[in-house]
Amino acid sequence: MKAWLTALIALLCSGLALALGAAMLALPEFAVRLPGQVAANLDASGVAHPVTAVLLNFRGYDTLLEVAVLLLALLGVFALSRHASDHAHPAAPAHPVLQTLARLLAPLMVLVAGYLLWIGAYAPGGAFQAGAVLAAAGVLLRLAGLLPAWAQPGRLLRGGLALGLLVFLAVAVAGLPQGELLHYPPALASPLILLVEAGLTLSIGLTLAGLYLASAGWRQ
Amino acid sequence: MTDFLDPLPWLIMLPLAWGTLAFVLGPGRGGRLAVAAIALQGALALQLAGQLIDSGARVYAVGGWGAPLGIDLMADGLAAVMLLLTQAVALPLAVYARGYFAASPKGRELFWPFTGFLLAALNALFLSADLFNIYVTLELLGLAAVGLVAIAGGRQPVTAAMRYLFATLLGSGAWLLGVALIYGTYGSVSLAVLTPLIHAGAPLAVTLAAALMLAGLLLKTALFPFHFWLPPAHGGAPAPVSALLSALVIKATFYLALRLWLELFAPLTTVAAAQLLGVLGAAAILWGSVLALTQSRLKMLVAYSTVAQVGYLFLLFPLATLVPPGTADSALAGGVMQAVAHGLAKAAMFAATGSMIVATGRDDISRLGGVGARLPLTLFSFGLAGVTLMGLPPSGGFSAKWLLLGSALESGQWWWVVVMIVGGLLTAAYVFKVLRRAFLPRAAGDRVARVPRTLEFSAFALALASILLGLFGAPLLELLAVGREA
Amino acid sequence: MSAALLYALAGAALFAIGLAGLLLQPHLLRKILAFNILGSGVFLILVGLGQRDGTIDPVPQAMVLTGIVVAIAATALALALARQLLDLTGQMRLPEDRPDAEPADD
Amino acid sequence: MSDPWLPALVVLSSLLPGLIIFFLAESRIRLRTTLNLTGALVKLGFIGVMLWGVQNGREYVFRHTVLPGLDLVLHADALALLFVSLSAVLWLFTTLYAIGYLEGAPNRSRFFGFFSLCVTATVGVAMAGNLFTFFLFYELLTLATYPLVVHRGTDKALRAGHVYLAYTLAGGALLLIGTVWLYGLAGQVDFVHGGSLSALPPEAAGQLQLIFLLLIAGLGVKAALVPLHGWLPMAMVAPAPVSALLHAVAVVKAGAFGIVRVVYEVYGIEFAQSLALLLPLAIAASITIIWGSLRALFQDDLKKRLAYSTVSQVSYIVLGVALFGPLGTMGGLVHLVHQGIMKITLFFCAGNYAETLGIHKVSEMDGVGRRMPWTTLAFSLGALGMIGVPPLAGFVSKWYLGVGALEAGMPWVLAVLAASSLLNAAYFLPILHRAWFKPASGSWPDEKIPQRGRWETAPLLLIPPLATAAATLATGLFAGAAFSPLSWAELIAVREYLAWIP
Amino acid sequence: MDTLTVLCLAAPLLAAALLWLPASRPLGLRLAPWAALPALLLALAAPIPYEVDLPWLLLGTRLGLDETGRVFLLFTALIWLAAGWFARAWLADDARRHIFAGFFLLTQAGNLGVCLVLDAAGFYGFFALMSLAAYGLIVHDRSPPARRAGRVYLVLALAGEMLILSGLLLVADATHMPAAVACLILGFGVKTGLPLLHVSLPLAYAATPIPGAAVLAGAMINAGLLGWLRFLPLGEAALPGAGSALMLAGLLAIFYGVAVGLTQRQPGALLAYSSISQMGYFSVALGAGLLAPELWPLLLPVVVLYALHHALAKGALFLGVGVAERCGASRRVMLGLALPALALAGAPLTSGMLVKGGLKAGLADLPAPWAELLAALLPLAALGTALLMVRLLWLVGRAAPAQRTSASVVGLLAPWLVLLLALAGLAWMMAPQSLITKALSLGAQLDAAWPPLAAAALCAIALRLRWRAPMLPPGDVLVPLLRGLAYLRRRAPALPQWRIALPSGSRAAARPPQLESQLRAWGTAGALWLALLAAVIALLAGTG
Repeated sequence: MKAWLTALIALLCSGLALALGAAMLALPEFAVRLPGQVAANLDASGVAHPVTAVLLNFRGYDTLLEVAVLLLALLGVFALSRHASDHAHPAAPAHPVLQTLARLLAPLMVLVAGYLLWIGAYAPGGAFQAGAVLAAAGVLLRLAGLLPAWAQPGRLLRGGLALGLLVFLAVAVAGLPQGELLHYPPALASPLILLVEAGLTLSIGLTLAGLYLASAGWRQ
Repeated sequence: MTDFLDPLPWLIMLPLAWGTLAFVLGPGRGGRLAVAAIALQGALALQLAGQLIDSGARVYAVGGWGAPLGIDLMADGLAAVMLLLTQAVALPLAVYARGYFAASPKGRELFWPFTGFLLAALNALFLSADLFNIYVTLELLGLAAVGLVAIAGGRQPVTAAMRYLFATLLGSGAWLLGVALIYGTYGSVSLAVLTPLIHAGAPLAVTLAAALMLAGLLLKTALFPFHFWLPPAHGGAPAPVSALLSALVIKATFYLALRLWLELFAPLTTVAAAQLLGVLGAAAILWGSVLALTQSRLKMLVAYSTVAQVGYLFLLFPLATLVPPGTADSALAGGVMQAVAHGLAKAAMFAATGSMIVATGRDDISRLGGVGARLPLTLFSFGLAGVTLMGLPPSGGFSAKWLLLGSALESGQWWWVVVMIVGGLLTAAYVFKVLRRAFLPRAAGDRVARVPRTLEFSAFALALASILLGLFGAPLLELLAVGREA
Repeated sequence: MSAALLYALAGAALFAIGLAGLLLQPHLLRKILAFNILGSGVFLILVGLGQRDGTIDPVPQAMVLTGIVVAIAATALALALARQLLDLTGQMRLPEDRPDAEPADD
Repeated sequence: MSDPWLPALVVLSSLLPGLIIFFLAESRIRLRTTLNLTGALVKLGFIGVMLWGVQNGREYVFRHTVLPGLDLVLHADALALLFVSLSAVLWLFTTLYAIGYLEGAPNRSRFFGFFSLCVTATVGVAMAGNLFTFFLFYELLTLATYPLVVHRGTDKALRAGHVYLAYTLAGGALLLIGTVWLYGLAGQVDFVHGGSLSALPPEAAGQLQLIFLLLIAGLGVKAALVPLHGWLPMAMVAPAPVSALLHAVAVVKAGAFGIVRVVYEVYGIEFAQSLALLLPLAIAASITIIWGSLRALFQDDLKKRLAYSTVSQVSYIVLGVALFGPLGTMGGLVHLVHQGIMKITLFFCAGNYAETLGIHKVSEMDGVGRRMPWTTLAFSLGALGMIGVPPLAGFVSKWYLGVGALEAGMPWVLAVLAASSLLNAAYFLPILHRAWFKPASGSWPDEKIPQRGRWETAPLLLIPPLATAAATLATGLFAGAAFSPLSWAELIAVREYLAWIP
Repeated sequence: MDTLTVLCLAAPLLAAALLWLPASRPLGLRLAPWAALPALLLALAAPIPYEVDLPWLLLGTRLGLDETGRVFLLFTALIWLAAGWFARAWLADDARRHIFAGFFLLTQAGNLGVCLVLDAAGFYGFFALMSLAAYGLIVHDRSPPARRAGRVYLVLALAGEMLILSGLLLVADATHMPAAVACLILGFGVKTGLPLLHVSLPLAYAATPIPGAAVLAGAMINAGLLGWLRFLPLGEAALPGAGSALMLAGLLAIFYGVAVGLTQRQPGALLAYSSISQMGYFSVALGAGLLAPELWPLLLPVVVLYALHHALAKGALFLGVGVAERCGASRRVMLGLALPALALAGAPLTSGMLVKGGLKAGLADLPAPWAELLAALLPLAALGTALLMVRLLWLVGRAAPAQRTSASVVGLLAPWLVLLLALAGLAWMMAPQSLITKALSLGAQLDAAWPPLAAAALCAIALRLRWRAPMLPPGDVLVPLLRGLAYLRRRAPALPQWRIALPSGSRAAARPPQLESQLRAWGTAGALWLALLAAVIALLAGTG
């Protein structure tokens, strides 16, 4: 790339940073404050942790779409892998110690995931964290050569991947007769959110693992 | 029970659901499901439009919380027009895609889930009244679009998808930074809450936010000179994908830019900034048209035509900024009409192009001889779509041009008139470059196969719609005015 | 100046660095990393500015969580694309950034 | 009494057959012919009803709102019917001719499809009730004729099509600007007798002059006003029936007719006069008349000579429009019809020569009158009519133009008319001399249709030119009779000048 | 009567139509000579004045006869009848005689129509029909001189047509009167052979077959005169300028015609110059009418009578020349030929003497200096005419003996004799009594007798001294004129093509410009994006 272009970009980026900094130092008082409103409505949200409340109830719609984004990324990887590999590569044989460790750790990680899912209602944690741990278990198993790559996921696997989103959608739509989309009746809020989170945990775990596993079989 | 059938949430939920199900079920059943569901979406959009005309703009509080704590959806005339456009383009294209992928199965497997998510993202974006939520829809839209570009695989599409991905990520990154600045300034991301707060002389952060969001959107809309990602992406994808992307995806970001400009950041807008956008639009018209004229590949020609047509959309900014209300209304009507007309026409054009490529087995303008004789309906559709793009009556493109020209002359900005007219002539030049080739007899050694009827008729339906829009555009403008009187 | 604002200022710097990297780094992996830096910068600004008056604000935190997942998704797709490009062309660069500089006809 | 559907039906009566024909297989000749002729006859029937109705003071207006403040209006007034009748009658003949001409040629479905569209557009142009509607059909005409011009698909044809499009679309663009501007200034401008713009404040005069220039330039492209005429001589590569239609009724006429509408029914002749717009228009028309004739003089290609002749002749209409006074108006309007009949005769005959004997050039025509006396007779009538020899149609036009010029106080126009007639004679009479008086050179360039008994060529090729040649004679000879083009033009002129004639 | 009027015009047209189809051609040929018969009957039988309106025809046609029209119709029909009759024998073994007959009939219809029609458009129409159809008569031979004659004739005729049309349009409006008069004088002047417009006459008369030439010289030339009579504001307005010019032109024509005519070798060409010279008298008379309107009522009957006399004399001369050519210049033929020659020369007791006397008397009251000038010049002119006639007789008389043809001699002689008889008697029958008494006076007889005698004497001397006249080509000034035109045409620049050059779509570069691939690079695009961002920030900040 031409040097003057580099210099120009660098200059403009620095200028932007400075402008941003200057702008941040000259901000007025907030016109609206949400923390108070969150706290005030926390009881009706079905969860005790404010971030989870925002995430799954007040702004649950964002999360619904976000799950779709995640699934979409996996679809993208699948789309590419259809052309990259003709057949599912068998897992490469790994060191027996690794395999043993993986066999030991995997159930433990599933347990941890379950805990994170449950604790999410009260403290930092929740479906994403849980799903991430699940995915890590999957990656570990793959690295140990215990899982095949997912070039062509079967229907069951696809169902598992879609489950979280479908459950979320069902719950979201179920609120329609009572009022609005994603409306949880206060009494049912807690179990519904747990249901959603459980579905999400499974799907997110599978999806995140899938992002790795789907491209794992590509030829090098 | 009436709430359960409220079209507004279903317009978002339905495509998400069928998109996911199509992934589970596979392309065959997924395709059938998709066609049925899109037809249903079309009915829902019409129902929503009817509601709006009867009782004015709607606000919908998701989860019942209401802004600023929760997320609001908002449906006004502009949103409803875009929703109608989306479903109207999607339905024939879905029919088309089933035929297309039967003839050319590359990329068939995941087309339907991507399309479902894409439509969900579009509908959600048009209805959203929350800046952060819009960010999520933008990302959903962007990733779905990138996935669709890459769907067929191969060096060229993957490169195009990569470039497109970076462009769209940079765009949404800028948007998100803008959102962060806005939230940091006012403490809310709800449009309804923010609109009364922003006024001339807002803090620097708001100006920065406005500039960042706008610039991000321009990048995603592929306005000249940020069109670099568009022709390869739209020109390399399978025909139904190109049609969806050209007709709808760039319209979504344009829609956002319009919303910001006319509503949220209206107090900040200046004539100079509007003129800058207009100049870029003009440059896009001329540059895109000239490049379309130089293409030897049919799909690249159509893709560059999109670059040019996007330019027309941005002429609306100088014509609607700080001018008398009547002029601004007519400019807005013209811009939106252009978006709708171009959406329908470009979808038709890409669909027709796809049929021609399927029929001739190659993407080469100089080898189109015989198409006119073998695929008259397809060529006719291409021609009708071309008529709309040229802005000849009685097409939607003409109505748009009429309104834009009228407001340009009323506001004394005659230079845009010149641009529009020259652009129209250049458009004619590249459209006829294709048509005249297709009229020629088949060259020895070339083959022109028949294509399934569904391909021909779905393209024709789209082209016809773009023409009929010109004859029956008045209801659309009536709908557009909903929520805009105040 | 609150500590939160300091985060935000750092975020601005990160954004600028990420932006420059995204534009200037030819290697796709670096571009993807730069994008993540850019994203992190935005997240810092979002949370930092949201809490500049000292109150804990769960809303931007939730937003950032959403944003992170979106960024992960985007990163994953970008990585997959980059790897695919490597498979197809043997290089992890966009055509115009390649040393052999073939015409950008795609 | 208003009946909205007849004008729409007249438009549909060629649109629908056209659209159906597009999708007919090449081999379904009989169905295609039936559709064509049925459409043409049904159209004539509708027009007959409207002629009767308008004569009796009925109104036929079809109105559909496209956008707020933008109506699509079809209005069959007397002026419209003048042109519509011409188009419909000549369409029938041209269709017959084309069926004969294209026998066995490829792509006939496409040809007849666009052919019908072309007529649809012409009829629409004729009945347009405001500038927008006019523009709509004007552009449709451009699009519908392009495939006809390039029908043969040769390089020459493609090139001609290219030039044709470039000219006409650019012209359309100018027309569009003018129209939009005018709508912005005056709101919806319907075509009404005497125009509607004189009500505007006097400050707008400058703008109105500019708009007039734009409109005339836009229309002048199709009307082939010099120097906007370059496409016309090239477009003659089209098949003969197309040239015939293009030159006689469709394209050039649409331009000329548009000028008529703009001057009389948008601006109003008095208002145009008061804006000092008519004199420049008359001068432009005069230059065109002379220039076209001069160019025609040097063409050896028969159709090209005819094409330049069209350039010249169509401007007679414009000239008539520019002459302030009812007589000039009558001259211009009646020439609209007369030029059509005469020119279509000439092109039919040129087509006959080419199709029967392979004659394309004037220099190949020696003695052709002996071989094809009927065709040559028709050609002679057309040519003499063009020169303005009485009692043929062209004479009537010239006479009224001359009288009108004096009425308008522009006696110099007489010199233009005289010079043009002499030039017309100079390029037509040598053709007649060759055809009738020179001995044949022995063999024809490419004799395709042999003499069969009494038929010097295919009957379908011979009847249309004879019919139009007879019409050339009849419209001139019986110009004074009721329902002749002249008396109809008089009806229109009287209505136009109602306020003006004391 | 109305039926007869329509039949006058319909008969030749119908006969012409019969000639078109091969099947009905013999019938047409049989009817052709008699097509002018209804017109003759009408001229004899019609009540004066007589009018009939045909509003549906052309621009509303009015047919009818007044006194002038009747005389014109009379001699026109007579000459056409005689010529038609003559032509049947003359062209008996011409393969293209049906073509000749066709044009003959069309011309005839035009000519008769001119005499009959009373409205301007109709007059113009019939005049044009006559002028254009006559082209077919002139080029009948297809020989190069005939074609050349035809071309020259056509060019002039068309120019004349245009002038006439302009004049007819202008004359309706009094403000344009001078222009109208100029147009009309010049336009009809093409037919009547005003100087410089006369060039087609000698060529055409020489090239046309005899019957054709007879009608050209006898009938059609007078149609131009009738045009003048009908449309010039004679007796209505004093136009001294136009009148003087016309008189001067007439005088010039009288002498110029004689002078050039004497140099001719072909009887046809000589007769053409004689016509040019004779038509000069009309120009003088009409010029006088324009100059002094009060004289016109006196002049008009004389002019009409003169037209009758001249037409019949010219017709008889031409037919006589034809008879001499076919049957040999026998003494009896020469005698027959001498009658019209003497009449033209104004010898005593001929119609020529009658009309010339009348003319002289009519012109005597002109203001000075015209009266004096004319008194001096007219006798000289009469001498010139007489010389010309002598020259004609000499030319015919020494021509080669007759070609033998199968045509019946009767077919040639009979029509000639009819014309001779008409010439001898008709003018006397139609002249007003006052004119006749004046003409029969001794002084007048003496006045009339000397020019022919002097001419004969001069000729005798010339023959004795073997004077050889120089030879001028027929059409005289035409020759240098055409040379000049040819030169100009060679030198004229070719007309430019006014066409806008367009780049063709296929020629436009097939590969995208360099700039586009640069725009496509990430770095460039990114820098531009940043620049746009900066610009938008700057522009939006402008509001604060």
